[in-house]
Parts: sequence; structure tokens; C-alpha cells
Amino acid sequence: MSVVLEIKGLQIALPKGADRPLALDGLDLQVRAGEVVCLVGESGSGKSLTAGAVMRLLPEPHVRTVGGTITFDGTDIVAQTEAQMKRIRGAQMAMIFQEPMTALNPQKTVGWQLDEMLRLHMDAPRRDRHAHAIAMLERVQIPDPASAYNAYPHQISGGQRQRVMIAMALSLSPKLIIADEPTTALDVTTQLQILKLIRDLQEEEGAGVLFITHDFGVVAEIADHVVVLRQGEMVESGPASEVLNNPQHAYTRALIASVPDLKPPAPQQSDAPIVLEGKNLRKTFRARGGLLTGKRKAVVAVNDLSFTLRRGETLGVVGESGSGKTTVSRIVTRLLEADSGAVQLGETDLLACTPSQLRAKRAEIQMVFQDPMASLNPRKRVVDLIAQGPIVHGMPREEARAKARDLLELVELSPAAADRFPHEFSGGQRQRIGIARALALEPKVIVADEPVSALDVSVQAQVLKLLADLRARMSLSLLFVTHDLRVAAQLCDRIIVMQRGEIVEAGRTADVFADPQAEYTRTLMSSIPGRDWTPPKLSA
Amino acid sequence: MKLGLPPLLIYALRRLAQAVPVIILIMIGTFLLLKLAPGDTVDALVGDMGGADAQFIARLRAEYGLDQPVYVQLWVYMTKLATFDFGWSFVYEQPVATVLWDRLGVTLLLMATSLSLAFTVGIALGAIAARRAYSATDNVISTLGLVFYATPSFFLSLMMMLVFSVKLGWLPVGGIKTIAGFYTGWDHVLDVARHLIMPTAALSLIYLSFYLRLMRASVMEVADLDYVRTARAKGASESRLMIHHIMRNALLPVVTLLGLQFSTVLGGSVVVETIFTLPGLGQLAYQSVIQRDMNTLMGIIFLCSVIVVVVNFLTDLLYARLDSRIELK
Amino acid sequence: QEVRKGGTVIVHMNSEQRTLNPALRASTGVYYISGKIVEPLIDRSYDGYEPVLATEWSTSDDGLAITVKLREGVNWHDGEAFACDDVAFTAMEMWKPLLNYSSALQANLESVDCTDDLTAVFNYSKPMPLDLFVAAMPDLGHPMPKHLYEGTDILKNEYNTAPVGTGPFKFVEYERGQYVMAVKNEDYWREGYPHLDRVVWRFIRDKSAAAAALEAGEVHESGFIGVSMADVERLSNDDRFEVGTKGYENNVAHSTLEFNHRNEILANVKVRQAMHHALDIDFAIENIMRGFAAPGRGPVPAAGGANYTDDVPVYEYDVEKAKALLDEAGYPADDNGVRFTLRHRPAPWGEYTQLWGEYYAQAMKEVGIDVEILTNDAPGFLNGVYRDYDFDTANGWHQFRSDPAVSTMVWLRSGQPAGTPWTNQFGWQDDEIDQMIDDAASELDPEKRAAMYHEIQRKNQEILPVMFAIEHPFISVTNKKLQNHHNTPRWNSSSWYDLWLAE
Amino acid sequence: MSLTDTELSAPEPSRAIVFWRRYRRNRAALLGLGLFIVVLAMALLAGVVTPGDPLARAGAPLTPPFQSWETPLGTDQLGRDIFAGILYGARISLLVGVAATLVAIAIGVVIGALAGYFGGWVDDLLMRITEAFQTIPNFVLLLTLVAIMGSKIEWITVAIGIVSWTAPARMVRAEFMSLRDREFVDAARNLGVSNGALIFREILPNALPPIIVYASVIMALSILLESALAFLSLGDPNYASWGNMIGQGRAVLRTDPYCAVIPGIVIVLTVLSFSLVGEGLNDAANPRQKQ
Ligand SMILES: Nc1ncnc2c1ncn2[C@@H]1O[C@H](COP(=O)(O)OP(=O)(O)OP(=O)(O)O)[C@@H](O)[C@H]1O
Ligand SMILES: Nc1ncnc2c1ncn2[C@@H]1O[C@H](COP(=O)(O)OP(=O)(O)OP(=O)(O)O)[C@@H](O)[C@H]1O
Ligand SMILES: [Mg+2]
Ligand SMILES: [Mg+2]
Repeated sequence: MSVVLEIKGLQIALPKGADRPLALDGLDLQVRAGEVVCLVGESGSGKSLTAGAVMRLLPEPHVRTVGGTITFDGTDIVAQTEAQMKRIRGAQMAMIFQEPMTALNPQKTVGWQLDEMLRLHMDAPRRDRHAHAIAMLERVQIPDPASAYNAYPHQISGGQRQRVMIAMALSLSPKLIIADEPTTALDVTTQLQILKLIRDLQEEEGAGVLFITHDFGVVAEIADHVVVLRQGEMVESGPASEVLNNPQHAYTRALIASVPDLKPPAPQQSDAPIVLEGKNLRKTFRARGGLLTGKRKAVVAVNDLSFTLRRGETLGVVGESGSGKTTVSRIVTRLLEADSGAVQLGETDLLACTPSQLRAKRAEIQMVFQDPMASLNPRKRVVDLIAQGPIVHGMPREEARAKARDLLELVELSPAAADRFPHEFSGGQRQRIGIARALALEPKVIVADEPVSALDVSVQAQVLKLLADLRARMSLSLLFVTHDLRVAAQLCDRIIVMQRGEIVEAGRTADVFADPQAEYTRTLMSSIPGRDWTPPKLSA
Repeated sequence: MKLGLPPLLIYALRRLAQAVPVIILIMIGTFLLLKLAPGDTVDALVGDMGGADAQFIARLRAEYGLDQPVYVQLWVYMTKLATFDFGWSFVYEQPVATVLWDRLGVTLLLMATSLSLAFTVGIALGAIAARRAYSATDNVISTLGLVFYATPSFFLSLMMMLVFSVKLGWLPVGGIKTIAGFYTGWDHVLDVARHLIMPTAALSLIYLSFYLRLMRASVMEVADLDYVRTARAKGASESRLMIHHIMRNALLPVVTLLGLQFSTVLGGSVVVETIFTLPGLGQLAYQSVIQRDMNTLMGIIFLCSVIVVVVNFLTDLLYARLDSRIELK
Repeated sequence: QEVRKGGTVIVHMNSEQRTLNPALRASTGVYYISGKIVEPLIDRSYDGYEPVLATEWSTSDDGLAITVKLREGVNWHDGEAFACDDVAFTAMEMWKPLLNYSSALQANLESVDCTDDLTAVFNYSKPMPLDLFVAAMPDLGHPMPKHLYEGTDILKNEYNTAPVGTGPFKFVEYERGQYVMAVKNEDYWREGYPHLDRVVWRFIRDKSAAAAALEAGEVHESGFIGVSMADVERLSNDDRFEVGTKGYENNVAHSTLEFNHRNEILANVKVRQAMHHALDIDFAIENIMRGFAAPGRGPVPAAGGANYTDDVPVYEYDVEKAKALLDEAGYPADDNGVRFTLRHRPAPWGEYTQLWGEYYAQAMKEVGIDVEILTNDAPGFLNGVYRDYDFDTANGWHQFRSDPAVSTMVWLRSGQPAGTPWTNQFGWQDDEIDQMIDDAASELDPEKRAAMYHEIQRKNQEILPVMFAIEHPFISVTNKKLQNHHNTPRWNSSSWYDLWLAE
Repeated sequence: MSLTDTELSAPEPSRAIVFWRRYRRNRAALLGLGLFIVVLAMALLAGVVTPGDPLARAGAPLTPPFQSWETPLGTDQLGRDIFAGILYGARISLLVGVAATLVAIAIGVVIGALAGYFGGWVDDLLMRITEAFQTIPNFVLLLTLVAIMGSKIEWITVAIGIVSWTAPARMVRAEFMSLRDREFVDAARNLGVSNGALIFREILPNALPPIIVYASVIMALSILLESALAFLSLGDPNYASWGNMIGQGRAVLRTDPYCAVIPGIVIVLTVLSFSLVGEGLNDAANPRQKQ
């Protein structure tokens, strides 16, 4: 098979003052026709810049290619003029971006944007172009292509938007398709459909695909060939099966070792006392906005939901986006007022507390949030962030600070961190700070809403491990919200599966994974990317 | 919706319902505020006349109802206003409606021309500056914008008048038309246009910089967005990007400002109208304040509120027209 | 030079006159416009009184009835004939109840009888001196057409802003905020007049803009000091213009300094005298009035004719003397050189009044008097000074209207009703002066009367209840193309029937 | 080879230094800062360079500039030294600018914070009031306020503040609306922090930076408003102010233009300096990749 894209010794320079001088230092890579090459690596490793260099869309001059060659279909990309590049872009190499919402112009119809691609590169009358566009929409399996053609991006769903992007990218049968994390923003079920679609179409067209991702599950699902990047350096490259099952480089091994296993741990029999109980919780978001703000229908976010959480236990709440997971976690901590129901925390019903009772009670139930940056007040020093809770609950200032320093050690951060500001930490470190803050009040229950989904796999693994350790050591009860079934499998004793605000299935994790009862759970399970691949047990 | 009215009408009615309390608030507030001021219309009138005897002053005050308690005056005023009766201007000896009607045209003309000039030139220059960000062109445009912005309108007006009317004799000193010129048809239009050049320039140069700066920032922001990158990845040229993908999106925040700016411009026109003797609402408002011409000032404020509400409504429609995400359905 | 017929004269006015009915509002601003459209019964000329709509006037022996013969063959602009009914109606319905200043004058008017179409008899309940009646007529004697006013709400009648008169020019239109226009009355009773086709009054509030308009030839005349004093001086050196004070003999003004005698410091005559010594009047005349003024000599200006004298005490500029007087009065300077602080209200009547106020503050500081200036707009000022008495000193200008009895004496006479602007609201009360004023007003022998006013003038200068610091006539800047201008003592208020415009 | 993430990176330079570095890159902003420092120096040194009362007669009236050492920029109609007026005027302008801005921001922050934080009817009510203030032409409102309170400099300052608070209120409200849903606010609330502390200790410090940048705009506008008032003879004549100088110089504009032109240029430069500094702060606070 012919080589579509060949990158040799690619170097990309960053502007002065960036975290490193070269964003990319010596990348070699080949994409053949009909092949999917996955470029994997953690955040900031230079994946997107590689794509930018190939398309010649780097934000020049401050980020620019300074070394190496990029040969596309026999032409030297680096040497092309801008006019020549314009002819190549879109027609011969096309790109699919991560965020289908923002990658489409909100002010133009889907059809217009599809047509723009054709108009730019095809010398065909309007009617032919229209027919071609409709045909493309059909190929990406959009229901009712004719109406989708006239729709604005906001009028179709996220998955459909990504399909439109794919249709656009494929519409001129390019030789190379670059997909930069095309499914990261999508639900698992949709993600799998899109991956399948890309695979199918690419096989039909015989195009080469450079697929960028950080998710080894996705790699396992789609890749023929894998290239691993770390901080701009290529650490490993090889056929997918090789790299996934028998990684050579220590970094790759560590990464793969961090991928959570789909096999839940052996269930522990628990008859510990119940610490938290949700009873018939209900929350409806009323219709708001109107003509100019875009009318929304009333949403039943949580409907008649009940659960129990025992001491020392982790209860997972899983489900797709919009299923009501976050709403549950916010009702339980009473950051959101429920319409009805009760949250029994020990003897008290949290939802019936007066504001002052509630404030006292809050010490017993704490939260860890999803976005480690957003959940830390950027204007406060770490020590104050952690000490804030105890101080509010009456602990003398100095004592609270001393305690905060102790807690830093507990979450494996150096005490030197105490006097810094949140922005000086990496994502994983910030999440540790968040955990330390939650622990500072010595709560009985910790509610964690997607605490690791913003983190890279390796960091994710550490944070999960830390949580598991702490839970065991302090006999904490954890209400753990996640959309990632791999994570749920690893950490949770029991899970509840939510769909449209209701529980469709609940039970011990091992049981649910082994034998899902509900149709919806089954779909979820089968959509986990790379579900057939079991990360090899490696010693890092 | 249930009534089966067209959505635009429903929307208009809802906006009206929202605007009414605001306008009532404004009217009551202004009325009470003016009552706090020392002296009343009669003082101003007597001052204008060069004095009057005591009975005359008392008679006038009774005639105008100024001897009644404030709440009675307010009640009388508001009930009249409810029937769109603006009352009588004791200073102009005319119904307020007539006084306002005479001035409205000039002000609307002045504001419309200066705002549209400021808007179009501002966004054009802003877009150019943004596309050549940090270049010499950008520096010149941005700095000039700031200099105009920093120049007090009266200073600018006086300097222009000195140069273009007195020294060069190109443009008339003030007024809205050549008095006793008796132009008709196109000559009249041309004559009015000549009179409006300097005031329009003075007003628009100041507001131009708002649009310029906002547009520049907006274009720079939009130019970094994903869909622009998408279009570029399609092989679109820079001009195509600008026209089809950047401009329209970048215009949105600028359009919002257009609505908000309207009442500020009316305030700004006080000075410009005074210097160029344009018989507009701005000057009238100033005169009404210092003459304590309650009814006229209240009328102006009312009219202004209505204009602002209408303009905001129109900008919302324009916004909805420009932004496909917003639907009136 | 031969009279050229036709042409449009454009006149600058600083502020707009909203009502144009001189029978409802006595004010020079109104006459400036209405004088060309609505004629009075009698006008003033340099030779005395001139018959206009009245041809003869006489009084009964008891002074209770004044008979006025009216001009024949005069028509209102709408074609109706002018007749006695109009005079009777206007006098009873407007002059007596509605016209400022006139209400007091006509308080005793009982009725006006028309013995025939052209003879009006004014009946008074108390004797009305004919001289006073005649002297008032140029300003307070404008008849209006009865047929347009009868049965209407007079104050809201539409013709108040679109006057119908008998004058040489017919009202055409009033564009608010812009101009008033009048055209030649072809049916004017003075044969062969007027010369002009059209008169336009253009409102330009900004004085610099007004000067620019004069220079650009966009206006021909600006009266009542319509441009800044600096521009007055500048244009007086410009060949294209005549700049002068002729035609204002009836309207001279004093730039004053007014004391609130309720303040015990100012109640001290030495303090007032010291303050006068501290003011460099010549400096002010030179720099603020640009030389178009003279030092004031008390309540009667030089234009006051026989009633005026310059044989009065004067206060030369002498800072040391001022300081000494203040020490003497018991107000020594403290460590910061400050003796006391005064709150001063300058009248907001524009440039030179404001400068005069600031100059006063500046000059007082030299002798250790701190002056805090309180700026307000017109109603705020009038209220602060004349109703609330919330001031220590104030300054402004005050017009002298040909006779002290009907003008400046109200500044000295006690017992003025509160809240009436331009009257004695200063807390000044002096029985001797009150007596002198009353005596002078009722004295019939002109010579004796003049002597009495000289005495009041001297007394005022001695004890300074009010400081008549500077006297200045008004100034007109006139384009030299205008001919026959400023040829009567109240020219700007007159009818301009003989005015013409050279090429 | 370790993947642990627990080592700390080297401490970063303080925010202020980073901020200054970013600010320094913008040449126009540096120019603005320079101008601003000059104005500040003028205000501070006014009493030293030109001691005495700036309103006192200092020489023959209407001496043109560069004629005498006593009055380097000439004198006005009453013989007051224009140079001294410019220096003391800087004081008044800065004072009016700063104080009016503080008033505007104080009102704006309270209204915006309450509306943005509580939402619902509080927001509705406060926003209606804000709209009302926005609908009335601000200069007309200013004239009315000055008509009521008179032209004392203190009142003028307060009045300017009163007509300028709506924009900061809206900004604060918008910031609060976006910040109140941020996780760190939830985190603090979850710790049991009260509403008051949430508003003023947690959210406000984060909402302030754009407001502080905007302050330069209000300051510039305040100076312009003060000068426009003075131009209409509604300034406070007890102080030398640039606006007063222009207002009075206007009368002699044709014969002695320097009386109005010198303070006019000074106003332009001062307002320009505020605007440039504001733009610089804005750019430094929201660095763009380009540049
Ligand atoms: N325009 C730019 N200016 C300066 N530095 C940049 C720019 N774009 C990227 N970088 C830096 O280059 C490095 C690589 O960035 P890149 O976007 O390629 O990462 P990535 O692998 O795609 O990460 P992610 O998974 O988060 O998308 C990062 O350290 C980033 O900070
Ligand atoms: N403040 C709100 N106003 C209106 N609707 C809301 C609000 N918050 C959430 N919803 C709606 O409630 C439903 C449940 O939302 P929730 O955030 O709990 O979902 P989730 O399961 O956490 O999803 P995700 O995985 O995307 O975080 C969604 O349909 C959402 O649109
Ligand atoms: Mg990336
Ligand atoms: Mg969620």
C-alpha cells in the first residue's frame, strides 16, 4: 500500500517563554492508504501540533516547523506556497476536529458549510453539489439528510454534528484524514458509532487516517499502527497489537498499566451501617428562557431516585451525559434544592435542615469536584483553601493551618505546596488538593462528581489509587459519579445505572458487569471502546 | 403562543410588558428628582423676563399647579401620561408633544447618521486593525481611535468650527439649514447635509472608537475559534474567512453595544447640539433642566425611554437575524 | 446713499423667546422680536415720545381718566381693522391681570371705555399721572387683536407664539430652537415702509459660534452683548462691523455686588467699604468689560440724565486701606491670613458676570477674605438669593429702566415681598433711605426730584447697601451693510420700519 | 522512569511580575503609563513647582505663552497663571476621576453582586433599576443632579459616580453569574461558608480584575464629563480645573486661543493615557497567543 503521509524528524518550535523550546522533537511517522495510525500521548505531548504542521495550520510565526520533512503524497508540504496549500487542504487532506459544536460555524447551515468545501474545490454546478452533499449526509447515516442540510449546527445533536464534520472531511475523497480526538466530547455509545463510521468509510475510500487520541481504549478499537508521544518526543511506534499488548518503552508500559481494568474487584460482603440514604429524590428543571434565549422544555433531571450507601462502601453512579448524575450529587450535598424526597444523613434529613443546621451538618458530607482547576479559588493559597472548612466550623486559624499541612502530606503532596496558588500545580496535584480539602472536615461521606475525568490516564490512576487508599484507611463512604465504566469497575462496590433521571439498574458492580439486566446497561457495556482488549498486567 | 399570535408580535408584547415598569420607574424617579432641585419653572421664567412683581409670580405658580403638594402634582402628571398627554410646556407655551415633535426629527437624523457612521467606519477599521493586529496599520488606527475618544466633544467641535467655518469658510457655523435660504427638494437635502457634517463628525468620531475597539477585540477572538480553523482546513482563503466566517460572528457583540449606546449618544449630543445650535432633543433637555421645565423634560425622558426600548428591540431583532442560534419561533 | 429696497436681515439672539406676545410678557428679549410685528401705542425716540398706534393722549383734571386717540386706517396682519375694542380688551384682559410689571402699574385701572372706534378712555380708581402712563407705554402698551383672543384661554392662545400685530413685518414662522421669521407687511400704515423684505431672528446660544456666524456673514446684528467681550473687542477693530452702545440709552446695566445684611460681618459698614477698596474696578473694566464700561456711582447710572450725579464718595483701589478697615472693624487676619469666609453666589448670566464673580473672589483673597463660590443654574441662583437668602454675597447685573423710581430703587427700599427677584432681598433696612425713596417718588418738581436722587446716590455710596460697582450699557455688533440702525433709544425693541440693507 | 505527578514544579515568578512582563510588551501601554506618571507628577508637584494660589493674579492678563518665566504658559483673562492651573488642574482631574470611579464601582459592585449572586426577583428588580438608569441619557441625568446639588466639586464627583455605575454593575453581574456556578463556589458553600462571605470573599476577588481594568475607562469618562460640565459653566470655580479653563478660555478662543487649547490638549493626553493604560491592563490580563 502506498504511503500517503511521511513525517521525518519533525521539529516544531514554541515561542520564547513556553514550557519547553521544542513542542515536538524528532517525530517519525508514516500513514499508508487504508491504514489508521493512532498518535497517542498525554495532554500537551504535541499531538495537535503535529496535525497542525501537516495541514500547515500552525499559528505561525511563533509556533513553526523548524526541522524535518513532511511529505504528503510525494509533495513536500513544508515547501508549498500558501496558494498551493489551499488547493491541497480539504481536497486532498481533510481534518476532523474534537469539538463538533465549535468546529462548525454557528451562523451557517450545515448544507452551506458542506457546500463551501465543494465550492472551493469542485467545479460543478450548484445542483450537482447539492446532490453530492445530500449523498454524503446519507453516507454518514444522518436521518433525513434533506432537512439536516438546511439545519443550523445547533439544531442537530452532538453526534450528528460530528457526522457532518466527517461527511465534510470525506466529501472530496481525500487521501489523508486527520482526526484530532474526534470522539472525546461524545458519549460512549455515540463514540462507538462514530469510530465505526470512520473505520467503515475509510475502508471504503481507502484513505489514510492519522487518528489522534489519548484513550487507549479507542486505540484498541481502531488503530492499525500506534505512535506514542511524550513531551514532544516519540517514545514508541509499532503495530497496534504489539504496542497494546507488549509495550516496550517504560513510558508506554506505564501508560498502559494505568488503563483501568474492566474487571471489577471481587465484591466484599458488607453489612456495615447505612450512613447515607436517598429517598424518592425528584428534581425538575423548569422551562426557562424564551423566544430570544432559545426555549427549553422542562427537564426531569432526577425522578424518584432512592439509594443507600453503607460505611466504607463506594457507590458508583454511572450513565450517559444528561442522565442526571451531577444533579443527584448536588441534591445530596444540597447545593441544589430537590423538589421532593429526603437525604438521610445519619439521623437527620439533610433536605429538611434550616440553613444554620445545614451549615453545621455540611462537615459530615463533603465533595470532590470534576474540574480541579475550577474547584479551587485561584486567589487563595493552598493552605487557606484546605484550612477554610475547619475555620468556618470554628477551629482556630493556626490549628487549622497546621492541620492543612498534615493533610497535604496525607495526599502525598510536599508541604512546600502549602504557600502556593492553585495555578502553580498540575491537574493531578490540584485534584489532590481538592481531596485534602474534603478530608479536612473529617466527613463521613464524600461525594465525588467525575473527579478524574479531566485527568490523563496515568494521573487518573494515581488519584483513583489515592482515593481507594484513603477510603480504606479512614473508612470513608464514597458516592462516586462517573461516566467512565472502566473507572467505575475499578473503584465501586456497587453501582447504579441512570438513564434520563431514573435508575435502570442497580447492584453490585461485579454482578452488573458480568450480567447486565437492563437493555440500556447492555448497550453501555458494549460501547466501551476497546472492551475486548484487556490491558496486559505489566510491571512498570 | 396559545393565542395563535405570530411569535414576533408575542415577543414584541412581552418586551413591552417588561419595558412598562422600567419606564414608570424612570418617570416617577425623574419627577421626584426634579422636584428636589432648587427653584421651579416660575423662577426660571421670571428670571428670563427680567423680573416680575410678587402677585404675578404667585398667580403664575397657581396657574401651573406648582403650589400643590408634590404627590398631587405627580399623580396628576402620571394620570395624564397614562393617556399619552404630555401636558403643556410653560416655557415654550406649547403642548409638550408639539415641542418634542419639532425636535425629534433633527435628533433622530443626527443620531442615526452619527451612529451609523461610527458603526460602519468603526467596524470596518476595527476589522482591518484586527487582521493586521500589532502592525503599524493597527497601531495607527487604534491610537487614532483612542485620541478621538480622549478628545472632549466640545473641544473637537470648537476646533472644527474654527477651522472649517471661520478659517476655511467651507461649512456653515451651525443650525440645521440655511435660514431664509428657502431650498427645496435636493437642494434642501444637500443644505441640511452640509449643516450636519460637523456635528455628525464630532459625535461619531467619539463613538467610532467604541465600535473600533470592540470590533477589533471581537474579530481577534473569533479568528481564533475552531470553526475558523475548520474553514481554513477546507482551503478557504483569508478574505473568504473574513467575510463568511469571522465578520458575522464578530459583529454580534458590537450590535449589542449599538442598542446600549443610544441613550449615551443622546446625552453626548447635548454639548454638540448646543455648540452647533441644532434644534434637537439634547439641547432641549439641557434647556429644560435649567428652566425647570418639568413637563418638557419628562416628555423627553419618556420619548427617550421609548426610543431606547424600540432601538433595543430592533437590535435584538437584528441580533436574532444575525445569530442563527436565536429563533423567534 | 439711496435706500435699497428688499433683502433679508438676520439677527442673532442668545436665548430663545418662547412667547412672543408683548402684552403677556414684558421683556427686552420679547420686544427684540415682537417689536417688529406688534406695535405699541407710543414709542420712544431721541426727541421724546412718538405716537405709533396712538395719535394723541390727554388726561382728565382729576387724573382718573386718560383719553387716547387711536390711529385711523390701521389693519391687523389678518386684515381686520384695528380699533378701540382691541385696546380695551388687551388692557383689561392682559395688561392688568397677566403682564409682569404691568399688574402693579395698572392695579387701579377700572375699565377702558370706547367712546368711538378710535377713542379709548382709561378709567382709574386713583389718579394716574399721565407722564407715568406715557413712559410705560413703549414697553407695557402693546394692544393685541381682540378677535383672536376673545373667548380663549389667553395664556394658551396659539397667537402668543405666532403674533398678529399691526407692525411693518408679518410673522411667518417660528422654528423652535432655530429661528423666527417675519416678512414685509405690504399693508403697513406708514406709506413706503418697510424697506426690508424679511427679518429673521436666529438663536445661537454659544457665544463663540455667534461670533463665528457674524464673521461668516450668516447674521447681521447681535445685540445685548450677544458675543463674548473678547470678541466684542476684536470685532470692534474689524472694518466689517460697527460695534457700539448706541440705541441702548433706555437699557443700561450695573454689574453689582450684593451683600446679605443678615450676616453680621457684612452688616458692618466698614467691612463693606473695605471690600470696595479691595476691588480694582479699573482692572475689571479693562479686562472683563474690555473697556466698554465705567465705574459705577450708585443706583443711578450716567444715562439717568438729570437724576445722575458724579459728586459721590468713591473707593479707590487700595489693598492696604482695605486691610486697615477690616482690622478696624474687628476682623484681624488669623495665622493663615484669613479674616473670615464668605459664601458667594454669582449669577449664571454668562461670561462677564461669571468672571466678575471670580475676580471678586480673587480680589478678596488679597485682603484675607476667603470667598467660596457656589455655582447654580438660574432657578437655583434666584432661589438661593431671593427666596432662601442662602448666601453672604452675590453678584449679577441689574438693568436701569430710564427712571430710578421704577428700577434701581427696589434694591434699596425695604419691605419687598419675599421671593421676588431683583428686589431688595438682602435684609437691608434703613428708615432714612426708605423715606428718601418714597419722597422722591412722589415729588412732582423735576429739579427737586433730581436733587433727592442725588442725595440717595450719595447715601448709597457712603454706606454701600448694594455695591453698584460697574455700569455698562449693552453693546451691539452690527454688520456695516445695515443702514439706519440704532437710531432710537430702544432701537433693538423698536419696529425697524426704516431699516435697510446695503448691497 | 516515573509517572508520578507529585513533585512540585519550580515556583513561578509572582503574578505581579508576570503581569508587568506582559504589560511591558505593549509599547502603547508603556507610553500611556509614562503619560500617566507625568500627570501624577504634575498633581503631586503642583504645590512645589508653582506655590501659592493658582487662582490668584500672577501677571498681566492674557500674556501669551513663553513670554515670561513667571508664567511660562501665559495667563488668562484674570491674569491667572495657566501653568499653575494645569498643574493644580491635574489634581482636580485625578481626584474627580478616582473618586467618581470609586463611587461608580462601589455602587456597581453592590448592585451587580447582589443581582448576579441571588438571581431571581432580586436580579429582576435590580436590573430594572439599572435599565432605568441606562435609559436616561447619562449626561442629562448628570445635568439634573448638578442642578439639584449645585456645582461643588464633591457633589459633581458624586454625581458623575451616580451616572457611571451601570456599566460596572452589569459587568459585575455577568461575572457573578458565571462565577457563582463555578465549582470553587460550590466547594466553599459545601464547606458551610455563608452567603455574605461567598459574595465578598470568594467571588468578588475573582470578579474584580475586569472591573479594575474597566475602572480606567470610567476614570477617563469622568474627566471628560467634568470638563463638559465646566464647559457649560457648571464646574466648581473654587478650584483650578482644566474644564473650567477651557470653559472660560472659550470666550477668548479667537484672540488668545492658548487659554483653551493648552488645557484641551492636556485633557486629551490625560484621557489618552488612561485609555492606553486600560488597554494595556486588559491585554496583559487576557494575553492572546499572538503578539
Ligand atoms: N499557539 C501556541 N503557543 C504556545 N505554545 C503552544 C501553542 N500551541 C501549543 N502549545 C504548546 O505546545 C505543546 C503541545 O501542544 P498540543 O496542543 O500539540 O498538545 P496535545 O498533545 O494536543 O494535548 P491535548 O491532549 O491536551 O490536546 C503544549 O505544551 C502546549 O502548551
Ligand atoms: N441548571 C439547569 N437548568 C436546566 N436544566 C438543567 C440544569 N442542570 C442540568 N439540567 C438538565 O438536567 C439533566 C441532567 O443533568 P446532569 O448535569 O445531572 O447530567 P449528568 O448526568 O451529570 O451529565 P454529564 O455526564 O454530561 O455531566 C440534563 O438534561 C440537563 O440538561
Ligand atoms: Mg490536542
Ligand atoms: Mg455531570
